[in-house]
Amino acid sequence: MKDINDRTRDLGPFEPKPGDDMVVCRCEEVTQGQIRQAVHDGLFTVAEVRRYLRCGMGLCQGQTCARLVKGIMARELGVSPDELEPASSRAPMRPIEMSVFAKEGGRDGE
Amino acid sequence: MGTRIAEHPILGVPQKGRLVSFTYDGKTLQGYEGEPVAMALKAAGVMVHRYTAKRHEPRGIFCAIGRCTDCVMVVDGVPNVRTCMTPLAEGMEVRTQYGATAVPFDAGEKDEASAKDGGAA
Amino acid sequence: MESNVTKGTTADVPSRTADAIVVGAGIIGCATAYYLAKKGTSVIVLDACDVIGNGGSTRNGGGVRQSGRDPRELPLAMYAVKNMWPHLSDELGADVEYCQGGNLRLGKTERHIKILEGLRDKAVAQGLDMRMITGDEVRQINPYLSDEVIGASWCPTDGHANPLKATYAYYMAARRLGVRFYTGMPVTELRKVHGRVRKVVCPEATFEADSVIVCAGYASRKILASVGIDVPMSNVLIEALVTEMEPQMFPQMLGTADADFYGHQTKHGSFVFGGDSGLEDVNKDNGHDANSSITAPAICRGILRYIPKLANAKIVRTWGGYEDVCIDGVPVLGPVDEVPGLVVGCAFTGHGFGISPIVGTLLAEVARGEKTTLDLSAFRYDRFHARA
Amino acid sequence: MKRYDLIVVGAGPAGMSAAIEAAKHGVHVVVFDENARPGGQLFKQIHKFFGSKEHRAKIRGFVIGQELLDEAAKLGVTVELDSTVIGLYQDKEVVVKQGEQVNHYKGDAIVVATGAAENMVTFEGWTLPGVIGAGAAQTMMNLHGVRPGNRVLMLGTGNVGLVVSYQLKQAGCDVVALVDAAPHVGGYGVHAAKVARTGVPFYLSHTIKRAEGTDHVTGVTIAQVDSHFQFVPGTEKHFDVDTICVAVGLSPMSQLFKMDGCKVVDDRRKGGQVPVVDDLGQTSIPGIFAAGDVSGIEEASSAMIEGRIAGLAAASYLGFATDDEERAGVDANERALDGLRQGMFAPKNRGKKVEKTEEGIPVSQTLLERGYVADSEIERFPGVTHRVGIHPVIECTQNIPCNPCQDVCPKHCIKVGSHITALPQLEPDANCIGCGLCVASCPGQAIFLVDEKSEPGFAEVTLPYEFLPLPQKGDRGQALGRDGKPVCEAEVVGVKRTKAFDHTAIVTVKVPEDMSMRARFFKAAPATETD
Repeated sequence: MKDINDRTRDLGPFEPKPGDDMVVCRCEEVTQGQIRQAVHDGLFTVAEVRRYLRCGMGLCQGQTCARLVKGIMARELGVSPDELEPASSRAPMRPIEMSVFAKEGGRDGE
Repeated sequence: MGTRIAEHPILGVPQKGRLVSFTYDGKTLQGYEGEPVAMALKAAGVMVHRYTAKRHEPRGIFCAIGRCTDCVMVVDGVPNVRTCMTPLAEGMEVRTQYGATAVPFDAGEKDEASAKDGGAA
Repeated sequence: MESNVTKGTTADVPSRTADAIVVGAGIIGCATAYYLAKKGTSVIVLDACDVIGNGGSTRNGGGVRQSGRDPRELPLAMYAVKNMWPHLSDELGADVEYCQGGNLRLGKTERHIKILEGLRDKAVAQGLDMRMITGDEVRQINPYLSDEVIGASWCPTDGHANPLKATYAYYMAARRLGVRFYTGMPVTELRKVHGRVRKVVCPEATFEADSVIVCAGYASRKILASVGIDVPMSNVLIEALVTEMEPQMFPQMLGTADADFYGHQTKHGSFVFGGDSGLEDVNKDNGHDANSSITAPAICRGILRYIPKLANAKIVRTWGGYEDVCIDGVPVLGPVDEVPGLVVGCAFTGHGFGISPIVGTLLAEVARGEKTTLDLSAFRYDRFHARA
Repeated sequence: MKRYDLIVVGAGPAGMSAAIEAAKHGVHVVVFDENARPGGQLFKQIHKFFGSKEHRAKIRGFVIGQELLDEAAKLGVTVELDSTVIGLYQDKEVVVKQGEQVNHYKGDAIVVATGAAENMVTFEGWTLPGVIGAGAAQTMMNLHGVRPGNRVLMLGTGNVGLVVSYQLKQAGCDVVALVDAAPHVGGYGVHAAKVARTGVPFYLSHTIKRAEGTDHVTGVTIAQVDSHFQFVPGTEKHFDVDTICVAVGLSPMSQLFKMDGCKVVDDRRKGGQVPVVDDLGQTSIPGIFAAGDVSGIEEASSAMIEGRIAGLAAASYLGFATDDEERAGVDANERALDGLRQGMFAPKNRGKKVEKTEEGIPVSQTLLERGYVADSEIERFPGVTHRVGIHPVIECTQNIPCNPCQDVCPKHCIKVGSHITALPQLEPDANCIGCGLCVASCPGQAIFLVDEKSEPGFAEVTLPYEFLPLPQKGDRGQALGRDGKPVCEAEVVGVKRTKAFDHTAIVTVKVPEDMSMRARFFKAAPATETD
């Protein structure tokens, strides 16, 4: 079983670290400390931390912080960052106004 | 503060559109038509594009290519406009963004609180 | 590193046995595990996916709604809204962003109004405060709605919550109570021992418990088949989207008689909307929960007809998720008599989130052999019959 | 639905090369790009590229960009700009935001060449305005003619950090320091050396402790780090700066592949999550190809070749090219690609510390630790020799795939040989005429013409110069050493600019005889101004 799948793993008491107050996800202003705490509370995958804290869910959709979040989580979990599956990729690749998304061309061969 | 490069050793004299006026928080500034709004602001010495929703911290240009979305401002009344990707046009109204609006936080927080009170039981 | 679970070959490794095993770590599984553990039952939760709550639990629109429910389901929703949702954040020690902002189900035509009146009649018969209001009254409640809206049903005690927060809040609270969660642990088979369900077989390990609660969404069907039980349901891919943070606009949960969209504004400021293209029944996926290229635009068109003010709101993400749609529109909940020890909670048909606190409570009660808080007989697994 | 034979996503070096190659075989191609200008990052690359002729060596990036656009236009490739591909869906459908609507298109084949995004590091104050990515700095100064700041600190000594530091100086900014947490310079030594000789100090094994300022950056504190990247107390250094530039690597922007269900893997050597591709760039979904940085971070030169291979493979997949044509074209391109993937900085050597050159010469430690080759080290490299009369001194000390010096000399004085990464040498019978083509053409600006005794007691050194104001004949000032520190007085005795030099001026300075092997940059005496 992969380390991240054994949710009974106890990562020990949460010890504050320098830099915990530092923003990691610039869009949603999620800090290193929040990410570390979430891992300690049992959120062992990027998807879970992202959904719970919103890091990587803002306007840029994790373009800037995805790698940083993964690094912090991996250190906390004592695994290689490669073992952590990045969040899934979804449209739209850039934010798009509802009015623009609503107006479609090209589908009916026009 | 960033200023315009008059002549570049490799690129020569930068090619620019016509000089146009726009407003930044009500002040009239000038920039070149078609250049990103963020560049016109940078050339005018504007560093802060917005203050964040939670921590009210200043942000400005970061990636300059439309990825990070840190440079968003309220442009012509629309919030969250990526100024590094939006071409400058004559008469544009550019405002510092506070959270998701152009209302500075002192006045804004009141509005937000009352809306929330109406919502949460 | 080999964990305690997969180490060794005998079945009596302590980490592989518990009083109860919950199959599926969605919000139903996590809530059931939480309420079991709270009463002192030792629990193991197994999920096929690496990610907790990766199915509908974290992909739904977050409605905490009584209006528009099937009469069989309404008592569960009313109970949860009255007794559970208001205290859930305190109970779980995490803000689930519950907002009792009411539910507006919007109508634009006389036909819509007829549909809404029908829903109202059924709800009122069961004691729910739900009434019809005019277009102007609608806009008094929510001034952003367009003039195309000629009326709506209004249920002031409905609302919404954050399904992501709620799912993980249940998970973390259960984990704090000692519930043992194992992800990436697909259940291939249930086995009876001495006439009672006991073994839960996974490729990596076999687990044992006195009772087994299956709440694994559509995947429940295959798991239940291993003990000869079937729930007539289908797996339907539906889609949703979320906007950037907007200034706070309105607290209501919105839906429409036409079912062209539903959604709300979150505490964060973003709007979460779901909806469909009308072609879902014949959509194909390419083996994963892919979005179709046509659905998000259709949802946007739907929204803008009702809330034109959102024209400039930017969509930052779309996603897809599967609904376990029951043939008769309400879930299967409760004990499986012919397989003693087995409890089922699946086929929620896209409206399991709002009732998840009470469903978790009820499934825990069933598993512990207690008298249930509410009557579950309408949700029996054997209620389905061919036409006479 | 509008359908193309081939849809290319991204009009950068890889995408344009793929489109051109496919169009050459008659494929009906469209290229979508979200930017207002095509060329991807090429138009921000104002330095001369490394490589050989087939890699368009010694041509500046933005010129290559223009060449690609011209070639594409000639072949009838449609390039749709301001066209953001928002998703890659089933059945090779792309949805593109164009103007005020989204348009649906299908391709029988797709090449995704979306490039890379910049990595970031966190430090106290990293969200302050004035902390920017190196790409942002390039965008501001090289595309829009706006200086990113007046006083800049650069974090990162990979090629991006080095090249952008140099470009910042070209734009007229003061670069106060180059800082890297790693113990050694990550990029090409020649890129480091051309920055170091202008007087920019390098701080290896240092990183940023905090950016200072309330509303924007007003200063920065760096400190030394130990081998575990922990700060060493008491080593803090403060700089007054208005801009902090971060250049700590790139990650492939592979989201479209993942969205569509192509198999992707995390590969640290390739910079992050990349699609699994075969040797033609084809992903796990037949007909969908990857090219350029999106399939693994490399240089623009290799991206162009990967693009050509993908374009050719797509043409073959679509039946426009025969198997033989495909094989022949792919073989030639793979040889070219192989050429670029040689030497000390080859992908296979990434992260390794190379101690010796291919010739067995110990690599300059000063270069790795401080960005320049020390006077005591320079003589051991084969390009550095002493002759009577004017002759090139080639301070090329690492094996990189590059040979314009060999091609450009009209007298064939310089030899790299057939092995493109070999260190260049002066031919024994070299008959240098002092034309300066080698000085101006070397993409690393590592060649100097030296006349060790131009007149009694004096020597002349000819060096490449790409800054404004350009020194004038008769100007007096200081000669700076490789370390950027003044070594002696100097007088400008010649300034030459020709079309063949392509905006690299060559400046000849007269220095005392004993300084001929030390003087490597010219700094004019400050003008006596009244204001």
